Amino acid sequence: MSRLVIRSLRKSFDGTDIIKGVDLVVENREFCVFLGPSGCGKSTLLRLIAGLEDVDEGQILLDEDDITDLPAVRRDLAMVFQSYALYPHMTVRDNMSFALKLAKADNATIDAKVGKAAKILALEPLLDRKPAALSGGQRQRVAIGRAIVREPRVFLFDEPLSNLDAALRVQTRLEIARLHQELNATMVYVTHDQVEAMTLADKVAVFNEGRIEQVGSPLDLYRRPVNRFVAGFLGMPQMNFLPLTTANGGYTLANGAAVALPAGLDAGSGATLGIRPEHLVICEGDDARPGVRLDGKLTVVERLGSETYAYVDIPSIGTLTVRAEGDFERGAGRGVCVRLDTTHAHLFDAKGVAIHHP
Amino acid sequence: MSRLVIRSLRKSFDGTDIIKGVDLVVENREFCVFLGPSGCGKSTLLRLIAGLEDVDEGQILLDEDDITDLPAVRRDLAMVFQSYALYPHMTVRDNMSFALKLAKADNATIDAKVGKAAKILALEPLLDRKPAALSGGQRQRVAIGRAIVREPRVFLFDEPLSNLDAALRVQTRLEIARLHQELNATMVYVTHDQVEAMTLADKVAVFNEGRIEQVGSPLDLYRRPVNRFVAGFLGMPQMNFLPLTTANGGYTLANGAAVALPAGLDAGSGATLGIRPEHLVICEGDDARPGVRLDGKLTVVERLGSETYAYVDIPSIGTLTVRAEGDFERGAGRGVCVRLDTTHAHLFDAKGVAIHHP
Amino acid sequence: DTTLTIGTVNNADMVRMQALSSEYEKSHAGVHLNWVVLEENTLRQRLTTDIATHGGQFDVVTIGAYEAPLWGAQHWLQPLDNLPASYDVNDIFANVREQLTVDKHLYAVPFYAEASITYYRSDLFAQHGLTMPPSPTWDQMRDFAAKLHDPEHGMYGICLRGKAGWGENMALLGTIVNSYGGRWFDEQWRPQIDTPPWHQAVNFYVGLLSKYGPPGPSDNGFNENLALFAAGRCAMWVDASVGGGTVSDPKESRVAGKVGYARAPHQVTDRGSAWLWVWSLAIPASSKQTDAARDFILWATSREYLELVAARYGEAATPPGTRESTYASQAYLKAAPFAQVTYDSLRAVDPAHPTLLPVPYKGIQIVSIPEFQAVASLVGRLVAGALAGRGNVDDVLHTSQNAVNRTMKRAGYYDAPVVPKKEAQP
Amino acid sequence: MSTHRRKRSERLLAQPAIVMLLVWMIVPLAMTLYFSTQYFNLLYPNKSSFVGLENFAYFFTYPSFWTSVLNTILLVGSVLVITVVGGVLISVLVDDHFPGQGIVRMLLISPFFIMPTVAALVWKNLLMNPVSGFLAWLWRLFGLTPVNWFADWPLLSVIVVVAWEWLPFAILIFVTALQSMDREQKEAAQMDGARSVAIFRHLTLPHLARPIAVVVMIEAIFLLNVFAEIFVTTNGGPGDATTNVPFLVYTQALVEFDVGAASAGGLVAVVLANIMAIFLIRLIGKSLTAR
Amino acid sequence: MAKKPTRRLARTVRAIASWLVGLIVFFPILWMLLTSFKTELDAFSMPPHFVFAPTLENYEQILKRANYLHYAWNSIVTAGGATILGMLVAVPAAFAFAYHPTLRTKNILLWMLSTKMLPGVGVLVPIYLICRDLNMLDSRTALIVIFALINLPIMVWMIYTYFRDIPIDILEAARMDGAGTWKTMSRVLIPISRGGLASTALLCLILSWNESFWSLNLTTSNAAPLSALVASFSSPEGLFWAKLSAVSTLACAPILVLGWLSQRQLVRGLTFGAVK
Ligand SMILES: Nc1ncnc2c1ncn2[C@@H]1O[C@H](COP(=O)(O)OP(=O)(O)OP(=O)(O)O)[C@@H](O)[C@H]1O
Ligand SMILES: Nc1ncnc2c1ncn2[C@@H]1O[C@H](COP(=O)(O)OP(=O)(O)OP(=O)(O)O)[C@@H](O)[C@H]1O
Ligand SMILES: [Mg+2]
Ligand SMILES: [Mg+2]
Repeated sequence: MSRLVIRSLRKSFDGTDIIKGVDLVVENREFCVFLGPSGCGKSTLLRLIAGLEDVDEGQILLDEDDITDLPAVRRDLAMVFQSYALYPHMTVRDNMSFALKLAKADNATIDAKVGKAAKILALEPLLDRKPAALSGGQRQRVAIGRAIVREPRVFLFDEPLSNLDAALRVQTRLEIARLHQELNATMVYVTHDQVEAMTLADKVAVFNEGRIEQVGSPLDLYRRPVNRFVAGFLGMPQMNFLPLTTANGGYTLANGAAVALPAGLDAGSGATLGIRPEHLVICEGDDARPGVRLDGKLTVVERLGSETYAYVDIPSIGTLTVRAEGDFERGAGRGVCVRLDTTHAHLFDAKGVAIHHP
Repeated sequence: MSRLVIRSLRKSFDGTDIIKGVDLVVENREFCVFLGPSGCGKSTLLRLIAGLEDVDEGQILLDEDDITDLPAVRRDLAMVFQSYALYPHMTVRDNMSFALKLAKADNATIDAKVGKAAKILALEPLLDRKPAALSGGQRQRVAIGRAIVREPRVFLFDEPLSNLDAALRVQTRLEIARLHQELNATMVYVTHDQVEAMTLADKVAVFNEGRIEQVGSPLDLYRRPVNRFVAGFLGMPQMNFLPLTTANGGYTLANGAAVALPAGLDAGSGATLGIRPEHLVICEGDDARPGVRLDGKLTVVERLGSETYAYVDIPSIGTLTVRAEGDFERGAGRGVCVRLDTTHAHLFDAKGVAIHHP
Repeated sequence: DTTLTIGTVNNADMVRMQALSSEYEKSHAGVHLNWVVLEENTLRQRLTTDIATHGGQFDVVTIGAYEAPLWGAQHWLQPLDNLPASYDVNDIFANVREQLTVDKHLYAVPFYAEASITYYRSDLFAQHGLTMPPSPTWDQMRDFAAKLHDPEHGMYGICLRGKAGWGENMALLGTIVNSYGGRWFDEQWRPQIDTPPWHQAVNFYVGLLSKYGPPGPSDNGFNENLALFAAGRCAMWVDASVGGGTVSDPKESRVAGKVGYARAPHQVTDRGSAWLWVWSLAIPASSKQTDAARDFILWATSREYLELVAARYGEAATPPGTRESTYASQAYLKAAPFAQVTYDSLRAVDPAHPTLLPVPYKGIQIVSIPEFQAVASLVGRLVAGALAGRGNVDDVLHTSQNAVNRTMKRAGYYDAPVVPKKEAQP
Repeated sequence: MSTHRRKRSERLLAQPAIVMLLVWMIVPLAMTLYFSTQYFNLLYPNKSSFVGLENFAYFFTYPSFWTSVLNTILLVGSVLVITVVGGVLISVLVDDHFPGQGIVRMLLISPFFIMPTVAALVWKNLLMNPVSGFLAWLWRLFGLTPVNWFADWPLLSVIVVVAWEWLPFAILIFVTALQSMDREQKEAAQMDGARSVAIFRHLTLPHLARPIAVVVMIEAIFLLNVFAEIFVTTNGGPGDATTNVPFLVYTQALVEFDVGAASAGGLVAVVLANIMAIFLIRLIGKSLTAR
Repeated sequence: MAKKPTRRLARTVRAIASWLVGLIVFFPILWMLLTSFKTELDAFSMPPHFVFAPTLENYEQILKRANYLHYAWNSIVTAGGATILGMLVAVPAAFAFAYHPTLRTKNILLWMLSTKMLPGVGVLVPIYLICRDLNMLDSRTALIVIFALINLPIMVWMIYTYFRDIPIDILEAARMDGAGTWKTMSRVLIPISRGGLASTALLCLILSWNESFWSLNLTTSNAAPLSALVASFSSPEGLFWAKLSAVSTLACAPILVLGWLSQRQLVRGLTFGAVK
């Protein structure tokens, strides 16, 4: 059992508040991801949990024990650092067994545990190398292995993939997911890459400037973001935001096009309509299917083979991103139209709070 | 005019051949991407072009001038290094104007050019900072700016985005594409990230172990890879490869399922069928639509919101990756079937050479 | 077991003593000798620091004619009274003994003594048809030097001490000044440096050495000149008589057998024209093993020891200048061509009456007051500077006069009722 | 709280060093201060008495005092310039790989392992001796009159000896620093059209700024106290041409045995050294502690 | 192919220049070595003899006159002891300064350096009196303590700069792994920075080995190291160049050889494979 409870935690550095009152529960065996832009305090919160920084206010409970003032050495948590922080002078084996040796485990136990972890992480052929002789992805795995062997109560990961190249990133992501399943451990994972958050998490906490904006399952957050920040942060390419203006009872876009919104909604003035790129459709010529039709010009087309991102400049509204399946024959510079199906639209009020989800 | 021609170039380090005879033409104003796995010699080729390494054999022509033996200083090319290689003790402005100062340009010209480049790259507020005070993305832009001000004959980029986080990577990618359009310059760009290659290139050269496997437009390569290597390297998630066996005139998969292939094809023994994740469909229960049906178990499901990657274990075949639009309700561990539509299949012979494209 | 720590200077005679001391250890079971061998200046600093602070690090010290009376007067040294008859203390030259005695107590026993003498290349003199008088004047010396000086062929007319230091250039210069009729202090301890004899003497010295000396004379002390002379580069050399051993030893000298010896030059007077220096052994009061130490120093300065050296290293190596009996030996006089001159010079020296005019101190080239080191070092430095071409002699002497005055004043010599050191009075 | 406690206890680890140095500094300094107000000649142990600031006045008016200050500055300054400039040039020269690079490096750093006394003796007697020295032979070989180094160019000669001893230290630090220089930066400059000289001027030198600061700082401390070399070669002369402040203090302490004046001199030397240090820290201080 | 020959020429010129500079800088030592095998007369001869019949006579004489091993052993004990003592004190201090800096850290570091500025001669008499009263004259302990103290500021300072280059993450990782202050230092920090620590230790060893003022003035015979031995040969009467060279060679050889052996260690910077 390792259930982590954080109660109104606060932390400031040199008078600047970094963590501004955070409440969070991470259930036993849950994979919780902290997601947020750079500098929002994710690492700081993780370090507070780890005991590497002192708490200013609030409490951290682990299975009902208050560990707020326990030194890091005695919390029995394992952390995988953003920089790996391997011990450069030790072999992979020694890196992994260091904690066990400090805990005075006997040799047989150490060998067994290291062996098991190495097997899980496919590190067996590398056990006698030093970190300098490993590739980035292998180092990453050693850092994880060092955490695994300890069988800690909670795993803490600080952006473990942020420095890997695309291919390795995908591979390691899968490895971590598999690990979570195999070890059945509680994990807290910091990242600012929303793909990682979406693919790995049971629960995502979206951070912004030292506060949690929303907590929930990844798809929940994707489908029902509580505000514009969360809506914009999840999804790639980003959600398109179109400002609305109220005009005689209805809503119009900046270019004057009228938008039909579900009945009974009153967003007030300054509302914004949000729509994800995959819910926009490129049309051409006389396309009469339902939805608002916006005319513009294709500026950039990014073809990934399996899908295409089209960037369309709409006069007086701006650039809309459209995501299309498969290839896309039209080239940049061409006049096109974008069809906006309001059934997929999110609506945010002037303060950015979501008042309607599709 | 700056047209780059490379003729049967060879280079070895300490007796190991790294570049094993490369022929390539980069047309004026073309954006050419070198794509390939780590260590295949992309950087080495770029450095040969730049004049930072000596050519062993072969020629490099720039607009019909043989520049093979010209020192780097006199080639008038600009290079953006993988590590940025900014001058740490100079401000952004000095970094950018260094080349111009060395060329003894007058102050007015320097200011104008630096100002213009800074504007394009949105670096204006940062001009007086030193590199240490910049974020990764900003440094990246400075490195590009340093190349731009010189108005060189050819731009060389060595994995300029590999150190950026996902968000910045997308943003900078767009910036480079815009730059190419604005400057109308010849650019050579090294990467091992196929998304970058697909989105940026006019022409992609896929490298493998010091040789060019295929040259062509991104979509061409995606659709008609000449061999298994190219097929596997382009596309994310990777193409699925299923070994075929010949059995009484027809082909069967490893689990015995028969595959109908276009008439007149003779792949010989040891052939492989390749199919992209987006062309596989998850089915369930009695799905009788056309195509081969493979039964298996869902092991991992990665939900990105807009799309989903499902990893399905098929007994005696292995794991197939399936890419599905939108969300995907089934959870891991469930028995499912995968439908394989052979009209989308690629076929490779025993040596990996493509003999059929859909 | 007793371990005696002996601080000594690193010259040839002392090194021989170190080598022979194993004999002593053999015949005195349980006595171990620990040698601290240092270069002269370093040794003096080292010993002074230790003895003045009662550090007690040394059981036997090697000191010169300058320290013995001063330190004896401070009771830093064990008085050496009641010497055994076998030691035959009266065999030691009286004027040498006199230098080591304060208030009728002998504080050190002489190991060897030296006077300054003139060395010259008899072969060159013969070649040029010159003859060296047994007791030349400085003017004669200059004339000889002028004739023999041939720097093109690496031959320099005269080599003299130029290196700064009260025991280096000031020793020689002291004797030249004395010869020219000068003195360090008058009876009221007023410095007499800015007086005509000093100006004449120092100008002569600087002129002679600059014109007919080797390059860089201000660098040369006893050792350097010895090396130059032994290498055959100097036609004449005025320095300590102990150099004779090396100069006449074919193993170490290219000019062995071609050297003549004469008394040190004089000028207006021969009073104080040759110096007297004694290296002697003494026992610090802070030593905890005075008896063993006393036994050792008496052995090292005994007649038996001299015989031991002669037997082991040859007659010429006998430590010179301490005992009449040495010079009574025909074997020695024959083996050491410089012996006769040394003997004559030593006999003639009178430290109690060093100068033409009366002085309140004792010592030819030294003034037996503690301040002398400071004063003479300073003047020595300035003169060496003048020799190297930094500043002219007259200015240097003027500066020296003031500086010496300043030091003496600070030390309280001019406060009534004067006379700080009564034992320093002649 | 938890980490506070740890921080506090880990900070205590600095205490042994601080306390030891404090004792090492305070006790002798206090005694020196006390002696500096006494008339205390080692040869007259019974005659000590309080004299106020007379010792300072005596030291300041010593005929060689100002020369010694000037000599100290000249010595420290020129050796610093020689070793830093020479060290930078030599380490850049041997930075690129060439046959025997390791051996040449070994040769270059060897003088650092030689005792100052030995170094001085070797230079004075074997090399710079005007009659039998190697340099004299070299000069004759070219038909020149051998230079009488320590008499005609005393300070320069001492500077040469001291610089020879410290050049390897500078080379050692710079060679190490050059190894950490980013190769791609150099290549970027090449692409920017910079030739060797421009690369040296615009990249190598700035990269070496911090190592240079380290060398200047450490060397300055040792150079301010150069003594053995002077003692062995020129004994401060001829005249006072090579007397620096420590040597002057030595003269007072161990030639004249005037402990009072020497103590005053020692204190003056500390003040002078600190003035120079402050000046140096101003000059290079930033790169010293910057991460 | 115009460029390649010129490049090769430039490289050759550089290599030759490097060798030349190296030989010039090394020449005094070489000359000392050669002279030590000459007879005194050869050593003083002009023009110098480059070819001569080598003799071991000088070494024999020195070994006969002085117990070389005794002095060498004292050098090893005092320099080695000072290095160990210095490291024991300096490493923790540098650790505290590097990882728990306060506003005063910089000032304390500079103050430490400033303690080195008092000229030794100025405090000789006080130190001599203290040693006398502590009964530590002519004791190796006194030399060890003094050498350690005079080198301490530089050691703290050098180690401090090395420690600052080590990413703090690695230390935090050790903490998470359950290592206390002591284990963090002994098992992680010290092994990682052993290159830097080795250079620092070697520097301290060299400086202590070569120290001549205190070793000369505070010892007589029991504790006298090699630098004191050199002093006793620095100017004997008569010809002494060859003997001086021999004794100098004997005094410097051990540390020179040690320095050569550790050259690679010295020149090597800190290299990590620990972080991305
Ligand atoms: N020790 C510290 N002292 C002062 N400020 C700090 C300290 N640690 C962090 N901060 C500040 O706190 C803020 C939050 O930092 P934190 O490292 O938690 O961000 P983050 O969310 O992890 O960002 P990233 O994704 O870039 O790692 C930053 O503005 C940072 O400058
Ligand atoms: N200077 C060199 N000396 C020896 N081998 C080298 C040198 N430069 C590169 N190599 C080797 O050449 C091969 C190709 O290196 P290169 O840097 O061109 O790869 P790359 O394709 O750029 O890889 P990456 O994507 O990892 O940057 C590698 O195996 C590398 O070890
Ligand atoms: Mg972080
Ligand atoms: Mg590369």
